[in-house]
Amino acid sequence: MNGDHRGIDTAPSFPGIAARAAETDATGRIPLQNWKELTDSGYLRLFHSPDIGGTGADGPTQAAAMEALARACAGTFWAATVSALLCAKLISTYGDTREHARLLRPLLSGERLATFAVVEKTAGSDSGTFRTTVRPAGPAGSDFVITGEKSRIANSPAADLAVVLARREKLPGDDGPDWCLAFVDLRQPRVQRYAIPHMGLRGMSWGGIVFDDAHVAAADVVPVPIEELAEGMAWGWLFIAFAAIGIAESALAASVRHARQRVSFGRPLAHMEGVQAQLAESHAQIDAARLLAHRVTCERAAGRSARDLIGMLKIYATEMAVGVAARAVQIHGAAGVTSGHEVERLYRDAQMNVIGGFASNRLREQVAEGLGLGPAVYRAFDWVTPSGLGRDPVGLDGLVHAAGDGA
Amino acid sequence: MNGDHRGIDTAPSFPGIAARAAETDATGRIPLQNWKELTDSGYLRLFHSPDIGGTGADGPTQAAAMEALARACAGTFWAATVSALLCAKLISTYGDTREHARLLRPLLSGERLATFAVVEKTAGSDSGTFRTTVRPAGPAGSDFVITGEKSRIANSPAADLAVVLARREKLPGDDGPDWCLAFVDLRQPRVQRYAIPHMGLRGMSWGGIVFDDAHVAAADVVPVPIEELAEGMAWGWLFIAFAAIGIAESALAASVRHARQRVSFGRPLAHMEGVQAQLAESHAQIDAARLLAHRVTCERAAGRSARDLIGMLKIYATEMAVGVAARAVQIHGAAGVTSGHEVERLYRDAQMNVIGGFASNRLREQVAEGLGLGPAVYRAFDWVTPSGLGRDPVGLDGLVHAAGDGA
Amino acid sequence: MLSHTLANGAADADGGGLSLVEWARELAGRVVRPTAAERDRDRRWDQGIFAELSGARSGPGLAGPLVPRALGGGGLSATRTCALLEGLGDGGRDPGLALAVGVHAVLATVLLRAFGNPRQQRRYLPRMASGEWVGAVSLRQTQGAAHASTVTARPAAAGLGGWVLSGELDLVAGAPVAHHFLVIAAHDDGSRTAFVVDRTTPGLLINDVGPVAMRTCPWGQVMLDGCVVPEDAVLSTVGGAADEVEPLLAALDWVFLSAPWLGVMRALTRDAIADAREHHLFGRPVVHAQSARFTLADQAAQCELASGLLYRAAGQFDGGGRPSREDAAAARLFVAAAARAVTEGAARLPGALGTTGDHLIERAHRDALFFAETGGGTEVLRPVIAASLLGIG
Amino acid sequence: MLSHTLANGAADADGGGLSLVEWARELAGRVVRPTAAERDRDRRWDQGIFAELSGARSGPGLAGPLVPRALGGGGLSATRTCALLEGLGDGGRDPGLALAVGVHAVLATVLLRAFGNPRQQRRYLPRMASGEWVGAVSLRQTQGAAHASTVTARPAAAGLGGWVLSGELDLVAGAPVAHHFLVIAAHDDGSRTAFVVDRTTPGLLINDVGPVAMRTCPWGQVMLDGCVVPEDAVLSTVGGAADEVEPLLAALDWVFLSAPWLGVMRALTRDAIADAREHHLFGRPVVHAQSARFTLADQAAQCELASGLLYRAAGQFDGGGRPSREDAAAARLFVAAAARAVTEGAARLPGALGTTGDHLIERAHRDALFFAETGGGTEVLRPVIAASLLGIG
Repeated sequence: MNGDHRGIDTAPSFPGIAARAAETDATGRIPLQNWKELTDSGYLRLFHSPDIGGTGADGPTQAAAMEALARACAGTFWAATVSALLCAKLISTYGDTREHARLLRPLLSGERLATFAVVEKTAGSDSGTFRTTVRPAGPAGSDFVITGEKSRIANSPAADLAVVLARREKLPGDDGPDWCLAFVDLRQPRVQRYAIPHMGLRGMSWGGIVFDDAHVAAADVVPVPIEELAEGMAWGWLFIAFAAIGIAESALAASVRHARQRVSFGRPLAHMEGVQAQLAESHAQIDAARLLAHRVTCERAAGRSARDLIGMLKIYATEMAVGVAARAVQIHGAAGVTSGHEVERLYRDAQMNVIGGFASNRLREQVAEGLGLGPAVYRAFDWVTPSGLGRDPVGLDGLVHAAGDGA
Repeated sequence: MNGDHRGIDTAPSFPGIAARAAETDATGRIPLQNWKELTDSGYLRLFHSPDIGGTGADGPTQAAAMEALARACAGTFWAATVSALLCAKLISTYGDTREHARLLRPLLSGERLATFAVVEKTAGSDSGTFRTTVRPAGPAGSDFVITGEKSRIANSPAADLAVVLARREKLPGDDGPDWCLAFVDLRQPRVQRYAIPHMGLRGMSWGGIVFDDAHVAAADVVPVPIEELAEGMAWGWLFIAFAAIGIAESALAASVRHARQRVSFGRPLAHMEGVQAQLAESHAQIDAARLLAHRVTCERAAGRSARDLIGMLKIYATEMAVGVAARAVQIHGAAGVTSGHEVERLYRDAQMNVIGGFASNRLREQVAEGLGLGPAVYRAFDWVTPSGLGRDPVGLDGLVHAAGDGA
Repeated sequence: MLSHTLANGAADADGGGLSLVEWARELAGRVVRPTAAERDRDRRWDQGIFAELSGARSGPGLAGPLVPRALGGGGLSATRTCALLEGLGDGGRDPGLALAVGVHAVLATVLLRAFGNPRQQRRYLPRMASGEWVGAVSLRQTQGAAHASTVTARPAAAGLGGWVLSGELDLVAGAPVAHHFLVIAAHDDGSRTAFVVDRTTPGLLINDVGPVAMRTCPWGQVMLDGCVVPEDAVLSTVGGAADEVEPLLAALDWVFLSAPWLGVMRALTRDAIADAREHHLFGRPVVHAQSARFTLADQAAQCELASGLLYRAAGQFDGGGRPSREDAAAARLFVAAAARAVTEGAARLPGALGTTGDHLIERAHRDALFFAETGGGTEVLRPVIAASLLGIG
Repeated sequence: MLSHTLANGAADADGGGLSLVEWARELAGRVVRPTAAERDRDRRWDQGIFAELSGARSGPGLAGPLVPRALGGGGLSATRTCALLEGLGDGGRDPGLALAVGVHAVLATVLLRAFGNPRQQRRYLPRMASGEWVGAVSLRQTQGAAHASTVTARPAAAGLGGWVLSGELDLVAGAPVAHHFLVIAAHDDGSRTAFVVDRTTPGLLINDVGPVAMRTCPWGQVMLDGCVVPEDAVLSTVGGAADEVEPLLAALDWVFLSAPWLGVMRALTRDAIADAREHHLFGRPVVHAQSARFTLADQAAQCELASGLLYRAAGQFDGGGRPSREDAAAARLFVAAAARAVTEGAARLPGALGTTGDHLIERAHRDALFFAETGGGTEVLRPVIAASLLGIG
C-alpha cells in the first residue's frame, strides 16, 4: 500500500493461497496446496528458535509474514498460525523444549496441526466455569486421562494435537497449581470431534472436542498457574490483530481497484470526495494498527512481554477492520453483498476477529487493569432505585393527579 | 420493547414466520406457510385503498405491521413488501387503477409476486447506463417487446410479474418521456432468470432477469419522466428502513435475553455497565429511527411526499441497524458468529439494507439536494497537484540535499 | 422542503406548537441573539432580557409556561413548552441563557406545581410566572443521588419545628439572581427531602463560581451554614424525595433542558448550509464536494431524529399521562450525542472556524460538552435505560 | 507498565528521544504549566516563558532544535524534535503555547534551513534559534493553495528590482511578537512565491485579531499594503512555491504541529485514570464501572496508535530520507481524531467537568476542534491521502 512495508521483500508471499481464497471460503476447507505452499514458504518455522526447528526470524520479518498471509487468506492464516505460532509457543514456553520436541517438530514442518482448546460451552472465556479435568489414569500408572468438552475452538475438528487448558485433580499433598496444559493426541478413540458452521473464516475448521477419559502421557501434563497463561495467550491476540489488518488491507485494496474502475452517474468513483474520504480514513486507520502491530511483534521477538500493548492492538485492529470492511461493502454496492465476492467474504471474516481469542470488551477490562485500575470488581446492579431514578416520574400535577384527583 | 408501539395491538403479528426465520435463511426459500400466514393476516392489503382491493389501513397500522413483519423475518418481509407495497404502489401510481386492476388484484391477494427491476449490471443505480429497451413488436401491431438484462434485483428469480424501468424506443414525432415502466409477465418463454447467492436476507430470492424480445401488452407500457419515479421509489426506501428497524429490534431483544441469562466471570452480563451501555445506546437509536419511520409512514399514508425525510430515515436506520447487530454479536460472543444463531443471521441481514434500494451515500446526495444544495456537480479530481500538495516534500535540507549535495 | 423540515419538524400533538416554535424563534432572535456573543465573552446575565422574555406581549411569557393560568402562568401543555424552548434555542443562539430560562421555567416551577401545597403554590408560582422571582436549582441535584448528597437536613432544636440545612451546592443555575432555591438534603438515615429555601434565609451564602461552559447562565455556588427553615419549606413529604421529587426532576432535566439544543442544532444546520454555498476549497464551492453534502445531509437527519424522541418524551407529560423515565432518558442520551455530532459536522466544513461572526459553532461546541455531562451524562442515562430494558437496577 | 507505556511510547529511532520527552515534559511542567490556565483566561502570551524554553540550560533550546549547530541551533533530528514537542504538550498542558513554539521552531526555521540562501540563513537562523527573533506563519498558508491566495506579488517599479506584496493574512501565529513573516503570494499568472518579510517593512500592519481557540498563542492578522520587499526576500525560486515551499510547509504542519497533541493526549489520559480512582458514582468508585474502564483502555490505545503514525512521519525527515506527504497527512488525520476522542472520553467520566482545577479538558476540547481544522482539516487531508492511493489528483 505504501513504501513502509519494511522487511516485506524478504517475507514470504502467498499468491496461490490468495488465488484460492474464495474457494477456501466456499468449500469450508483449506486446500492441500495451501499447506504445501505454507510449508515451502518457511512460514511455519519463522517464529521459533533454531533449537526447536525454527528459523528464528527477526520481528520485522515475522510481522511482514503474518501480514502477508492474512492478506492472502484470513482462514488459512488462522489455521496455520493457531498451530505454528500460538500452540507451538504454548508448548515451548510452558513445556520442555527437549521433551516436547517430538510435538513441536511436526507442527513446524506442517505435518501436524494443533488446536488450543480453552473455551467450554458454559460461559466463553470464564475459566471459573470450565470443567475439563485431567486425573491419574489409575492408582499405579504414571499416565493420565482427560475428561470434558471444549467448544467453539479454532482448528479443533481438523487438528491432530490439542493444547488443552484443564483442571488438575490433585492428590492429597499436591500443592501445585490447580490448572494444567495437557498436550492431547486427538487421533485416539476416546476423543470425539464435531464441526460448527460459522459466519466467517470458513476455511478454518471450528468446533468442539469431547474427551471421554482420553489418554495423556504424564510428560504431556504441564501444571501451570492460570495467571501465567495470559502471557502465552497474548500470542493469540497478536496474530488475530494481524488477521484483522490483513483483512482490512485486502478490503481497502479491493476498494481502491473498484473506485478506479467504476463510473457512476458519469463520475468515476475515484473522483468523488465521499469515496476518497472512506479510502483515506481506512488507510490511516490500517496504518495506525500496522505500525503498532509491527512494534509489538518486534518487542515480543526480542523477548519482552508487551502484553498490554498487544491487548490494545487486538481491540483496535479487529474493530477497525470491521469498519473498513463495511466501507468496502458500501463502495462496492450490491456486488459487495454477493456471495463469492471478495468483499462479501472479508465482511464476514472481519467480525470473527472481534470475538475470537478474547472478545474486545473482555480485553478492554484487562487493558484497564494494566493501566493500574485494579481488577474488575463486581457489584450487583441495584443502585438506580435507591438513587431516586428507579421510578417513572409523576406528571406535571404531581401525586394529586396520579391519584386521579385532577388539580 | 416499550409501551409506545401505538397501534401494534391491532396490527398483525407473525409468530409462525418468526419461528421459521432460521429455516428460511438456511434453505434460502420462503416456506409456503409464510405466504399463507401473510395472506391470512391481511398484511398484503394494508397499504392500498379499497378501490384496488386494499383495506386502506391508517399510517400507524401500516407502520406497526411493517415493523412486526420485519422483526419476525427480514427476508420474508422484503419479499412480501417489494411486491405488495412497492410494486403495487408503482402500478397504482403510474398505471391506471382500472386497467391494471388485473395486475394489482393477485399481488394483494398473495397469488402472485412482483419484482421491481431497475438496476443493470453496468453501474448500479445510475440510469444513464441502463440499456433495457421497450419497442413496438412490429410495424402494425399495438403490442411491444422488451429486451435487456436487469440484475441484482430482489424477488426477481421467484416473481411472476416485473415492474421494469426501461428506455422507450421512440417513433418520429413521439415527444413523450424517454423512459417507461413496463409491467412484464415473467412466465413467458422469452424471459430467463438466474439467482445470485447473497450474504443476507437469504430467504428472499435475488438475481437477474434477461428479456429477449419478451412480450408486453400495450396497456402495460407506461411512459414516465424519470424524475417523477423518485416519488414512487421512496416507498422502497421506506420499507427498507423498516427492515432495518425490525432487524435492530430483534438483535436488541436477543441481546437483552442473553444479558439476563448469561453469567461471565461471576458477573451476570445484565449487571455490567459496558453491556448496559450497549443496550441503552441501541435502544435509543432504534427508538429514534422508529419514531421517524412512524411519522413518515403517516405522512405518506396521508398522501404527502415526505421524500427527503424518508431518505434521511433510510440512511440512518440502515446504518444504525448494522451497529446494533454488531453490538449484539459482541454481547453474544462466539455464539453470535455461529451459523444458525439468530444474531449471526441478523448481522448478515443488516448490511443488505444499507446497500439495497439506494445505497446510503447515494441517498445522502439526494437528501443534500433536497436541502437546497443543488444537484451533485462533477469535476475531475485534479486539484491537489496545482494547489501545491501533490508532491512529496523535500527534506529538512531542501533542494540541496535532494540533489545529493549535502549541506 | 428544507426550511419547512428544519423549522417545523417539531410536530405538535396539540396542534399549536408549530407556530409556537416560530414565534419563540422570532422573539429570541430579536431579544437574545444580538447580544449573545458579547454576553458570552463577558460572562454576563442580562436581567432585562429575562424580563422581556417573561413579559412578551404577543404570546406566552417564557418564565411560566407550565404554571396554570389561574396562578398567572401560560397554562401551556408540555409539548408547547418544549416548542417554546426549541424556538428559544434556535432564535437566541445562546445555550447558556436558554439553560437558565429552562431551569427556572420548567424545573423550578413544575416542582412547585406538582409537589407544592396550595400555600406554597400561591406564594411562589404567580411571581415566578411573571419573572419577578427567579427559582434556582443545582444541576448536581437533578440526577437523584447518583452523586453523593452534599447537603444534610437535621431537625431544628426541639420544640421549634423546622429543619437545619447544612452543606454546599455547586452548579446552581440562576443562583446570583434567584429568589429561592430547590435544595434536596439527606437525613441521617439516608433518606432525602426536598426543600424550597428562600435566598434571605440566614446562613445562606452565594459564591460566584461557575463552570467553563454556558457562560451566559448566571451560575453560583450556594453555601448553607446551618440554615434554619420552617416545616413549610418542605416540598412534598419528608424523606420522600427518592420516590417523588427526584424522578420528576430528573425527567424534566432530561427532556426540557434538551429542547433548546434541538433549536441550536437547527440553527447550526441552517448556518452550515449557507456557509457551504459561500466558501470555496480547491477552487470549487464547498457545496459541490460530496463529503460536505454527506455531512449536511446527516446533520439534517440528526435534527429530525432528535426531534422525534424529544417530543415523544415531552408529550408524555400531557393529557394526564404518566411520563416514562426510559423515554426521557433516551431523549437526552440521543439529543446530547446529536448536538455533539451536529456541532462537529458544522465545524468540519471548510471556513467554519473563522475570526468573525457570532461564533455559534465554538460556543455550541463548548456548551454541548457540558450539556452532555449534565443530567448525569452517559454514565447515568445508560444504566437508567438499561434498568428498564432488563427489569433490574 | 502503564507509566512506561504512556510516557515512552514515543520510541526514538536515534535512541535519545526517550529521555528527551521526559526532559521536555519536566521543563514545561515547571515553566509553562503553572500559568497555563491563567494565560488562557487572559488570552496572554508570555515572552519570558518563550525565552526560558529557548535558553534552557540543561538541554536543547526549544526555539531552534532543527537549526544546525553551526548556526546556533540544537542540531537535533526530526525524531528528537518531535519528542521535544510531545514533552512540551504533555508537561505544559498548553496547546496554544505549544502551537506558537512549533510554528516558530519548526515551520519558520525549517523553511529557511531548507530553502534559504546562505545569506538568509546566516541572517535569520542564529537569532531564531536563540529565541531573539520570532518567525511567524499564517495557518491559512500551510495547505498550499487549497484556499484561494489572499496576497498578491507584483514586480516593483521598473529598474528597482524587488516585489510589491499586497493583501492580508489572518490566523498568523506569532504575529504580535514576530520579527518576520513567511508570506506566500500569488503572481498574476497564478504561480506562487514564498517571501520572508520583516516586520519593519513599510506598509505592513498587524491587527489584534485571533480565533476563539488557542488563546495562549499570540495571534494576529497581517495587512500588507503595497509592501515593497527586495529580491533577497524571495525564499527559493520565484514562482516555485507549489513544487518547493508548499509541500514542505504542509508536511511540517501535519507532523510537527501534531506532536504537542500526543503529549496533551497522554496528560489527559493520566488525569482521567487518576480522576476515575477518586470520583464516585452511585456510591461506587468510577474505576469499578466497566464502561469507564473501557473508555480509559481506549484512550491509552489511542495514544499508542497516534504515536506510531506520528513518529513514522517524523522519522522520514531524518537520515536524508524523503518524507511522504501521504504518511504525514495520515498522521495528522489520525492524531486530530484521536485528540478529539481522548478529550471526549475524558470529559465523559463522571466528575470530569468541575468548577476547579486547570480545566485542561475544556481547553483541550476547544483547542482540539481548532487543531482538527488547521492543516486543512479532513477536507484537505483525505483528498491528499486518496490522491496517493488512487494515483490521481
